[in-house]
Amino acid sequence: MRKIFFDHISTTPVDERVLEAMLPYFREYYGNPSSHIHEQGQYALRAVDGAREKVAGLIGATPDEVIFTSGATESNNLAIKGVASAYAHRGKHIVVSEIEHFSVLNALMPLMNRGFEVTYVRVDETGLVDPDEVRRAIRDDTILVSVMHANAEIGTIEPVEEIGKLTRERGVLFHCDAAATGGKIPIDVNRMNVDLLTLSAHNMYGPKGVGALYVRDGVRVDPLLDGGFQEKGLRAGTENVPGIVGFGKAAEIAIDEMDADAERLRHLGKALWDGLARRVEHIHFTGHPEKRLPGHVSFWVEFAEGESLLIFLNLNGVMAASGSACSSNLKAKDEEELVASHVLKAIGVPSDICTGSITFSLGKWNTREEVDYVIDIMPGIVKRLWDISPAYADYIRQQSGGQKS
Amino acid sequence: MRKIFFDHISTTPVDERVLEAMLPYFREYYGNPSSHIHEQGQYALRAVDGAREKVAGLIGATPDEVIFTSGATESNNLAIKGVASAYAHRGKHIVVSEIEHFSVLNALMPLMNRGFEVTYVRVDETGLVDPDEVRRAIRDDTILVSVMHANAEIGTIEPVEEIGKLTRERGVLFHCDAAATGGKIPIDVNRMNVDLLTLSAHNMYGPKGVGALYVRDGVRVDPLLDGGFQEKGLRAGTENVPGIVGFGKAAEIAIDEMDADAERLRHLGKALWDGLARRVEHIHFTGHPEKRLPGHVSFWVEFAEGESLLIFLNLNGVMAASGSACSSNLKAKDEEELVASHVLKAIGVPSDICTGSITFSLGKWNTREEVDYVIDIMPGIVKRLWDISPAYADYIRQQSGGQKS
Amino acid sequence: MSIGPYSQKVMEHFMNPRNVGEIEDASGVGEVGNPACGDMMRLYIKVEDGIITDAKFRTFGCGAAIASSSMLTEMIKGKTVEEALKITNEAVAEALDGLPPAKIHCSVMAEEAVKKAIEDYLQKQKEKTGE
Amino acid sequence: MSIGPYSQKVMEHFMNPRNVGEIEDASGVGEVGNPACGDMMRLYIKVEDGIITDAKFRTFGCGAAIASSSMLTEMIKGKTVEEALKITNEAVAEALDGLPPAKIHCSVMAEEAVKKAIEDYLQKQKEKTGE
Ligand SMILES: Cc1ncc(COP(=O)(O)O)c(C=O)c1O
Ligand SMILES: Cc1ncc(COP(=O)(O)O)c(C=O)c1O
Repeated sequence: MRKIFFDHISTTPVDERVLEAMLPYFREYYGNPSSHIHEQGQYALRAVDGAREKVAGLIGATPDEVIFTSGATESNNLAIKGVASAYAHRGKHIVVSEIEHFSVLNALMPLMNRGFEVTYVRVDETGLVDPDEVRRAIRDDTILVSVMHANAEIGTIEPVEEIGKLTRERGVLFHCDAAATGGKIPIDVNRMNVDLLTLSAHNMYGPKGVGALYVRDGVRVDPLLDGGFQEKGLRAGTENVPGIVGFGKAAEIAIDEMDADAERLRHLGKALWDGLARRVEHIHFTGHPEKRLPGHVSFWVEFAEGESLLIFLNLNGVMAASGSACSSNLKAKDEEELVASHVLKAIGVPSDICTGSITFSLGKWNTREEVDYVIDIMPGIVKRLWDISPAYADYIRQQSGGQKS
Repeated sequence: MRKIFFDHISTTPVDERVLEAMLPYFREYYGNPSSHIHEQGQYALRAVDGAREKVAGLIGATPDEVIFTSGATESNNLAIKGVASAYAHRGKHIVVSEIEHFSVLNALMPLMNRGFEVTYVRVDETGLVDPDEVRRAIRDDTILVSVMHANAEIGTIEPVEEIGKLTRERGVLFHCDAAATGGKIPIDVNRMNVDLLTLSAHNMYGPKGVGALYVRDGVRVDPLLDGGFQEKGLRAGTENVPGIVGFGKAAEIAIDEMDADAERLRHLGKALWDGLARRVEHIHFTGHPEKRLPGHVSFWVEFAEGESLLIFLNLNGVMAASGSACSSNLKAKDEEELVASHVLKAIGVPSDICTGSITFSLGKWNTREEVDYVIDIMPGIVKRLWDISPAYADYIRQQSGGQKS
Repeated sequence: MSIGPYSQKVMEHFMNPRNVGEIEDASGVGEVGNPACGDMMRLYIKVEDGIITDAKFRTFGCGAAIASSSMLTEMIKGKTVEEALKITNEAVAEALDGLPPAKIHCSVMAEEAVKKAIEDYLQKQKEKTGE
Repeated sequence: MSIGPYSQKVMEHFMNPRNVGEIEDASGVGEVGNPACGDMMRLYIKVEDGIITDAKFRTFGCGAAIASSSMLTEMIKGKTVEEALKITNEAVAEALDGLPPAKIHCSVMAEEAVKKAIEDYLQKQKEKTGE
């Protein structure tokens, strides 16, 4: 059976060139960058610094402003908690959008227990944050605004430049979670006026276990992990050298290929969107129709439950996600709250006819043929679920003027 | 030139079998374990759970008690800060040895700013913690004792079983940093009576960027990284799947080969120790002569500065460390405090004739021939430094009854 | 085949659910859940001489919910009303070779559905007798 | 060759330090640092007609300390006392093609050593004149 991976938003395959770049750092150059009096450590140190330049280059930063972490979750936690701790004397108010990733939203919880206040800025039905709402939310004691670059579940790209402009005017720090966009669409920390920016390697054809936090020169962040003097003292712990090298290589490749890839993905995404719109009844697309991640198509179908759809898709070789990867985590203790994601709620999706959106997120190796295949199988899968759905039966009865049995 | 890596305490080469086990998770199985409705995610989830069983097996724990982290520094921070936060209502006193790694000692700093008190238990001149001192340090409001399994700089193995027994008696949690011992000497969390234990993959022929924290069933730890529901909610963030798989494989190999390796390393270590004792004048070995890590030989030489020794060793192809890897990190802001490590100070090494110990830490692929080579070159290197040392010149003059010029 | 977090048995029932549909002249109907919470199960039973002679369902929900419904209908067919009332969610889950922890509530729904359907049946019986 | 954090020039001076030793009838001696702090430098100068005609050193310390000492002796030889007093730590570091940030203090030591040696020389001169 053909296998079609349409779940690049949860993670991406590692580019073979990235893996090739990493391999020597498992085999020949296994040193610890902190033990760099000798040759092995020196190779490792140079490799890390080389990767730092590349990652900095991807976002228009200087290498000194890039802190390597274990991933986007850590970067978000470091940004939120680190700024909160370093600037608590100035104020204890933080503004975020209501559709931030859990690693931003949940990082705020311990802060709220310590007296911080949070204003959640609403989004419209396409998932867009209104910069004016951000402006209104900023108070005299606001120290930080955090708005993501793009939302993974619904694909909407936020107006971060405008938000950056106004936070700069108001003298408030601006953090942007770019886990979903890094390496996929252009990022320029200066044009965006961001002070902190989260990147994730495994979302851009790099390895898992590595991320970065851009910290603008002069911005203070208290470390989350105390210990050695790595990463300018902002992130202790022996560096994940092969992972960082892989991240660097992924950044280098992205700089070269991002634009062409994005163009292709935009076309494929449009073909998928249009095909589904034509072939699947009762489909509702989520997110903004134009301001969205290239190759990202998200939607929900009335009377069809998300997980069941995903399982049938998988039985047909198609891998997709139900919104954010977390939402499909069956290990969660409290499943109830995961059913309709906070993102869907925020964009006003009616929870009585929708449980879970489907996110098709395409990657650089997906083809038009795969898109056509998925368009072809969707109607049949949806039909199967409708056939056993009590609500759909009621709906049909209603349409034909019948009665609920 | 031959290259001899005698710095396994700062990091180890990745075992080729470990790398082989990891590779499929970069290439074929790149899924995100949280997105496990589909096949890719499912492979990833199973891989992580499989590794968890192996790591648990290495230390006599159950898989549910193993939390994967990004490394020993994170594990130590999670243990110290996580327990402090979860048990602050019971008390705000923590007991640690004075020779803990920076990732324990520095993790205490933010706690002390929040009202925690810390008692530092002294070590004797061999680096041993006296369990009775620990007993005396425990107060009614003590919630945690943290003593490392072995110290990386001087190799001393601490009496953790005895400490575990008494903390258990006193109803105080016991955390043990086993970053330097995991996979090298046997660890049994039940025999040791530990409640939390730190492991590091890259110190046992596994990859960098992965570690684990053992958390005994029933012990509460507040997370450091908030976000998704990974690792039972104790450690958010997409799992470093290939890294975790590598860690699992390294654990599996260690279970099989640790005893034989340790035996060999003990012999090599003894040969190195004896050879240096015979051939190098004014040498002072550090740490305990018997209760020490296999293949670990640490010492300092009067009138010979550590970094210079290391550079000359490296020029001769021999890679070693100056105590903890941090101590040789020239990027540190405050170099002064790094000169004589806190460990050397703790064991009473006179700081006016010693600057920096040398740590030779052997690994499973080192040979007797390499040991002999190092013994051969050491006297010449030391002599070279003495020849330009003013203090040595004074010493020689003194010996011959002369005067300081 | 087993897929995702589910046993082969769950998948088998998910892909080929038994007894999907409605019973025109059902003796009792039980409905539990609510689409807003992600799942809804509607169970129809036909009772003759105190024995459940037929059972059908429609379910909106995840794989476990559909499989639990399907398994439940198989389990109650041929049982007396009293026997059917004793079916626990554990029994449903066990018959499916287990469910992931987060999905146990689906088997609970199945248990509740049969209880409600029988309640409905008994209520209707009472109404009939009362007439 | 460059190794670790050091430039080729530093390594060259570290491996083959120039002017190691003592000057029996030194005109001035400057000692800075302290082994407890990791480094100690002792500089001997010979001054004739206000010109430094010879310089020797002994240093205990890291690679940068040894290289800075060696470079310093090369730099001051042939200079007048006044010229030598103007040598800055930056000049020493620059002559070595740079030092890592954490090692700048080694070049500072070198600057201080020459100042102290000259001070000692001037002091001795005064004492001589004073006699
Ligand atoms: C926008 C965004 N931020 C952060 C994260 C967290 O990433 P990770 O799990 O790799 O730490 C995700 C992952 O889905 C994301 O989509
Ligand atoms: C005993 C001990 N604990 C913790 C650490 C920190 O390990 P890492 O830098 O891999 O996080 C080290 C590293 O040297 C160590 O020796």
